[in-house]
Amino acid sequence: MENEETNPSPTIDAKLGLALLYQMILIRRFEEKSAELYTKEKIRGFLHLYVGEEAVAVGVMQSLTEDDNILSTYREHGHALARGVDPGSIMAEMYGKREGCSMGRGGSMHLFDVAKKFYGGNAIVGGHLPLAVGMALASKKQGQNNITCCFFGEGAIAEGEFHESMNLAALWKVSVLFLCENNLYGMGTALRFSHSIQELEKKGDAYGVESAAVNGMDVLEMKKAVEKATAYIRSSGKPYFLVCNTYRFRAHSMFDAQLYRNKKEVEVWKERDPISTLRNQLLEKNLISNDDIDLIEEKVKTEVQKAVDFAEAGTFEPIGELTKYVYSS
Amino acid sequence: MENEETNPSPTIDAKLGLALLYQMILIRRFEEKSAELYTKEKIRGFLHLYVGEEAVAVGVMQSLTEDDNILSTYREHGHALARGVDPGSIMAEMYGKREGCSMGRGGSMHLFDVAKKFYGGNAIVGGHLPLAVGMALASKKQGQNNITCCFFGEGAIAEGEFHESMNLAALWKVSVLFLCENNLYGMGTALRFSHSIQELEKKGDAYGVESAAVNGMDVLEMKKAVEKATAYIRSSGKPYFLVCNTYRFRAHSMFDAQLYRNKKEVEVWKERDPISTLRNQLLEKNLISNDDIDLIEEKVKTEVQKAVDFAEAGTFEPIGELTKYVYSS
Amino acid sequence: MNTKTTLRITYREALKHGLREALINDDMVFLMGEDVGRYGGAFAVSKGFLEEFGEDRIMDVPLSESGFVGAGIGAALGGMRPIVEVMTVNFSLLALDQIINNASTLLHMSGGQINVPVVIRMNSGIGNQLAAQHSHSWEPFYAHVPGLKVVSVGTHEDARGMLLTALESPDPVIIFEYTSLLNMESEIPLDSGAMDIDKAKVRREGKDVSIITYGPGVYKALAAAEELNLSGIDAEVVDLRVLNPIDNETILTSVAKTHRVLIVEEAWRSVSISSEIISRIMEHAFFDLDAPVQRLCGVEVPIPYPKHLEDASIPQKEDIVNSILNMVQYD
Amino acid sequence: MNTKTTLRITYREALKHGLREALINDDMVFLMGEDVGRYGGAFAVSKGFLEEFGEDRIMDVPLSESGFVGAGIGAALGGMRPIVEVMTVNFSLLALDQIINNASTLLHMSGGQINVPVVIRMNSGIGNQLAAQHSHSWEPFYAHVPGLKVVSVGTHEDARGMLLTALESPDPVIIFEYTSLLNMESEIPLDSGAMDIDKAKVRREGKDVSIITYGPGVYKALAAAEELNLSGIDAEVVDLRVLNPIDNETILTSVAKTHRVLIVEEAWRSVSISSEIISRIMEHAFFDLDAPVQRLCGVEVPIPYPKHLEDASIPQKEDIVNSILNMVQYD
Ligand SMILES: Cc1ncc(C[n+]2csc(CCOP(=O)(O)OP(=O)(O)O)c2C)c(N)n1
Ligand SMILES: Cc1ncc(C[n+]2csc(CCOP(=O)(O)OP(=O)(O)O)c2C)c(N)n1
Ligand SMILES: [Mg+2]
Ligand SMILES: [Mg+2]
Repeated sequence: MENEETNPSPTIDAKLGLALLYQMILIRRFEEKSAELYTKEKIRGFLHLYVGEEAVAVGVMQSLTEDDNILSTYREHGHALARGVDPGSIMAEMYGKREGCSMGRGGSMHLFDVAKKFYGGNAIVGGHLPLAVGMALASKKQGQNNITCCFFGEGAIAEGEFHESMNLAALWKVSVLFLCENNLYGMGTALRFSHSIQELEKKGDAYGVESAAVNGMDVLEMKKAVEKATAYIRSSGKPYFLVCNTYRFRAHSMFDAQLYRNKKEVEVWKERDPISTLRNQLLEKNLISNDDIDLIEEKVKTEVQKAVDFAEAGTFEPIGELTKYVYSS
Repeated sequence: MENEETNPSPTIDAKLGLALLYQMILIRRFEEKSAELYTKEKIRGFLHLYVGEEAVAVGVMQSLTEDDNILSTYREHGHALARGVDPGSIMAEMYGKREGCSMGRGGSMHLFDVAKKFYGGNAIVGGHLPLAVGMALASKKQGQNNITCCFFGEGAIAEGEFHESMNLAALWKVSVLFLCENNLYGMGTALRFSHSIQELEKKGDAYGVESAAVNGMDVLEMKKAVEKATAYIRSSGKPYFLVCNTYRFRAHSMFDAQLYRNKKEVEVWKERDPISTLRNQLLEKNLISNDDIDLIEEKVKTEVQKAVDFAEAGTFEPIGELTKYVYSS
Repeated sequence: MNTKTTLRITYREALKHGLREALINDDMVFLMGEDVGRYGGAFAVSKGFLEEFGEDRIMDVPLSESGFVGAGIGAALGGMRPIVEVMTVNFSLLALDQIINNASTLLHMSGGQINVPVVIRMNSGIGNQLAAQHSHSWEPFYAHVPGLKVVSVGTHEDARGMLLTALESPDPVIIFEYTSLLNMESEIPLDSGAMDIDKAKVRREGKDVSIITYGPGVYKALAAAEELNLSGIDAEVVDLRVLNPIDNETILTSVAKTHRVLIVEEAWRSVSISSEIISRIMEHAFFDLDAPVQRLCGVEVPIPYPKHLEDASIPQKEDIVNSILNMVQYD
Repeated sequence: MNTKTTLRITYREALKHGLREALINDDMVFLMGEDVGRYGGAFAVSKGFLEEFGEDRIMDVPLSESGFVGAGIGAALGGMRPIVEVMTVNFSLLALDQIINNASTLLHMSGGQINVPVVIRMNSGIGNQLAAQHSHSWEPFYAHVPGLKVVSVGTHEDARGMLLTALESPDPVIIFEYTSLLNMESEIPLDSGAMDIDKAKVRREGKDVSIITYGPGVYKALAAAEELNLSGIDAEVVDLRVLNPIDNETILTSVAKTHRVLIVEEAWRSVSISSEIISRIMEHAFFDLDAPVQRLCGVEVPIPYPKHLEDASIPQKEDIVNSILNMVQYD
């Protein structure tokens, strides 16, 4: 297990910098729009925003190939977008339209795109960890060398499924990247009220699983940590546990008065906003100009509007099809 | 976490030596008789024998007071006897008689004796661990300083309930003695096939729970380790995880061809029989004589026979009472 | 209504009143569950309680359903009076082993030595577009298991009072509360207190047909009955309230009176509470029936996210009205 | 019988044949479960398989029901054809979240993108004095959940053939096998192979009364029917076989023929398979009935250890005979 490193300057060039920035801003603006559409009742159910955590999703995806599997939680817009799931199909899904990536059946918490090997969108905390182990087992049995990356929050670590899955993955030597997004809260429960030890990466030792913690507010550090993790997994065939320390800037979901934390704490974290962090790094190194950023914002705006238009133009499944997808035949 | 110690000579006197020996022999003979009665179909269902592991139960009970709670598994005759549950009521229970300690409703796997604070006899592997945490929580809330001792096998550690219970107990700072009997097998599955790391005591670190391993084949070492554990719990109010390395000499239950281990391995372990170990220690130190041992065997024989007679003389509940004990009223 | 004798209150407030009273009445009572404290309860039912009662009485727990529900059961064995909140019924599957293999069997396995006075509350139901993993109706599961007492809170009075009675039971009680009713207002008597939890209740007397239901079905059935009244059909509405053990008497009395039955249930149709009610009517009131019992149930599909499909997957007031109009028409 | 065309075989051997054939037929098939390998299977069903098929195909797993059942589901998503054995149905409560929230819903939640071709076998039933925590009959739970296919192996032919068909299903299949039948011998056709898993089956034709049952009830009902024959009563025995989705047609055809029904089930009475069968008869064949449907079910008590109480807690052959004699007597 390694401690969080603060390596000041991982290598970067303008092209990569712009690409990372674009993705993080796309996620940010897409979600801001989603929140707006939620208040307009275009989107319903639970909506869990990822704002503040974008560096994690974007950093992770850099080292994953199209053969790798991804499983995520109900807070998965960022993961889906970073993976390249079409923004229009995500928005249409949240509208409940049949053009959605899950035919509208799932909504915000259940984005699926099998072509992108994006396996949800799972809303039972910890429930997808065993699935990830099984998918990695299937890969191993079929002689495939791909990784199964499983995102989950620090809250999920308290569930028995975390324990069982870590043990099984280690015992069976399968290629799972256990990717914990430690945003310090599980709903309103702070880390110290859900775990008896707070350096979560230490839990890897209990299973003999390699682990590390990383600053999840810096996409370059994220990228580097995940490169290391995936290289380890690909060469050893063994699982890896990466704890990404991050923070959620907004409420847990749209029903949350945030009584459990004070505004000051949120403000302090906002100073570490992953988007401004990268932007400033790039500007300081003169790799990009302010115009580049404007261009990105422009492009993102168009992309988000396109997604909304697509969703608006979508259609509802007829009620007569209600019982479709219960059984295959 | 501490490593297994091999402290050669914990203090002992004749009185204690004889008492420990008596209890271990009682358990051994009681179970040998039970096996015999099983083949005679007096006892039915599952019967899990403890033969070989007696030092653990007897060693543990030395440091527990009558206020402490005990929860155990389906392999609990030894724990119940060492706790002082009446042998006759245990035998009657296995006969399914209403004079049994659970009115005959439970059988071998469900011995209960609330007066002795013996809370089962639980047959779902790992299922009683959360109960233990809750009982300890209740003690804490009521300002009681007692310990809740929870026995389980090494197999149970792979269950999510172990993980959740360790975390909860540590988080809530409650007085649980997590007492793992590592007999190297869970049914036919060897330790190395159920756990990715095999020094199980290391798992304590993942929860910040004090832990240690002890030679479970030596009752004096057991006694010492448990004294330390209980002293820690009573002074700190925090949980403790003790791994007792031991071995089951007989089959998992009465339906087990033992295909999964070779006879040689069993023979090697039998050389460490906890009863001969203590007997030899006592004889070598001239604390007892062979006559003393004969006396114990004699006394045990009478005790076991008394238990069998009591069970034989017991009565079956009338079928008309079948639905008793479903609801209290 | 006279404001001196009744109270206008939401279902959420009614739950809150009951819970607060329980905590005040008995020091051994405590509430444990995910986010019941600092967050104020996922549905704001226990908002303010942490401040009022302190950390010992209002315990936030980690995401460990099997662990903390089991710990609640253990605390009951240890002499406390725990109220365990499972945030929503969906997550109770993770704790089902504890609830069934421990809570419901310990009394029996120990030959009557051990009581398990634990109350487990869970939010349930369909209607907020929460999709397949968050819209389960597990009343049928729990109702199947002997040793558990299972109640369903279909009205404001019960929201206020059922918990108080549940806390008198020496045996484990599972309480189903319904998210879809939380914001609904109604009047309850000012002095409304503990509610019996043994009997079903006739919520509206009628002579032409019995609508037997529970949970969110109750207010829907009452609304349907009012509408049917305009067509001259006088429907009786029976709120089962207790799903385990089911109270036959109230049901059979109603059937004997109306000779016609519609059962309304949001849970999936097969192997449900409605199946059991039909069976009991078959067994005990077959010759009282003028026509086969009918039922409106949840459509057998994992509940879909979009509103129109979600609405179509559970019985609505209009479905009740139409079913009964059809039933009567073919007389 | 002619030994050339039939095979005398125990139920255990029949299960073993089917499982072995499945492993031979398809390399993607593998068996995972507690003690399926080195121990030889808790009930010796997979004895010798580890040696024959190797560790990759016969995987011993740690005690982690939620983990390994979930991993089996994941392996199915990943393109394999897993057969997951849950040692006994009692432990499946620990895996219920995986089975319901994942296996049964993924097809739907993903809008049809994901199939979950996993087969989950579990040993079930009552009759070996294993007491309250080891004697559950969870058929009613699984039968309630849409998206799952649930089958119950009541005969030797089905023991041999149901697994093979289950492996053709693109959707999750839960197979109930019964400990109490393992050592029972019977003849099956030598060429007996895959069995359909969509329909119920009439195991004995009769005209006076229909006994509808499943699992261990099948042979008990057949024995009862033979005994009733001596009293001149010709009973039809319907083996439900498929508990989800239930095959109405076979049931209703039988009711239309005999007009009298006794349902026999070992699971607890309330909210059970029998409740559902009664409901379907009520809904679709009410006017075919000469008398109310009756049922013999498990007594609602956590199953007690002593033999006499255990026997009394489930329907026995004599109970079936007596119930039918009573039924016919009051004609
Ligand atoms: C098994 C289960 N229990 C409870 C919930 C309700 N719930 C949804 S999200 C959440 C908090 C999860 O926290 P964490 O894992 O840290 O993820 P985060 O939301 O912070 O990303 C809770 C309690 C759930 N969905 N599933
Ligand atoms: C949840 C659960 N899964 C499976 C079983 C079946 N089973 C009973 S004992 C046992 C082995 C347990 O091993 P361990 O915990 O090491 O205890 P030991 O029997 O060795 O004392 C198994 C698999 C069970 N009773 N409960
Ligand atoms: Mg979190
Ligand atoms: Mg063991």
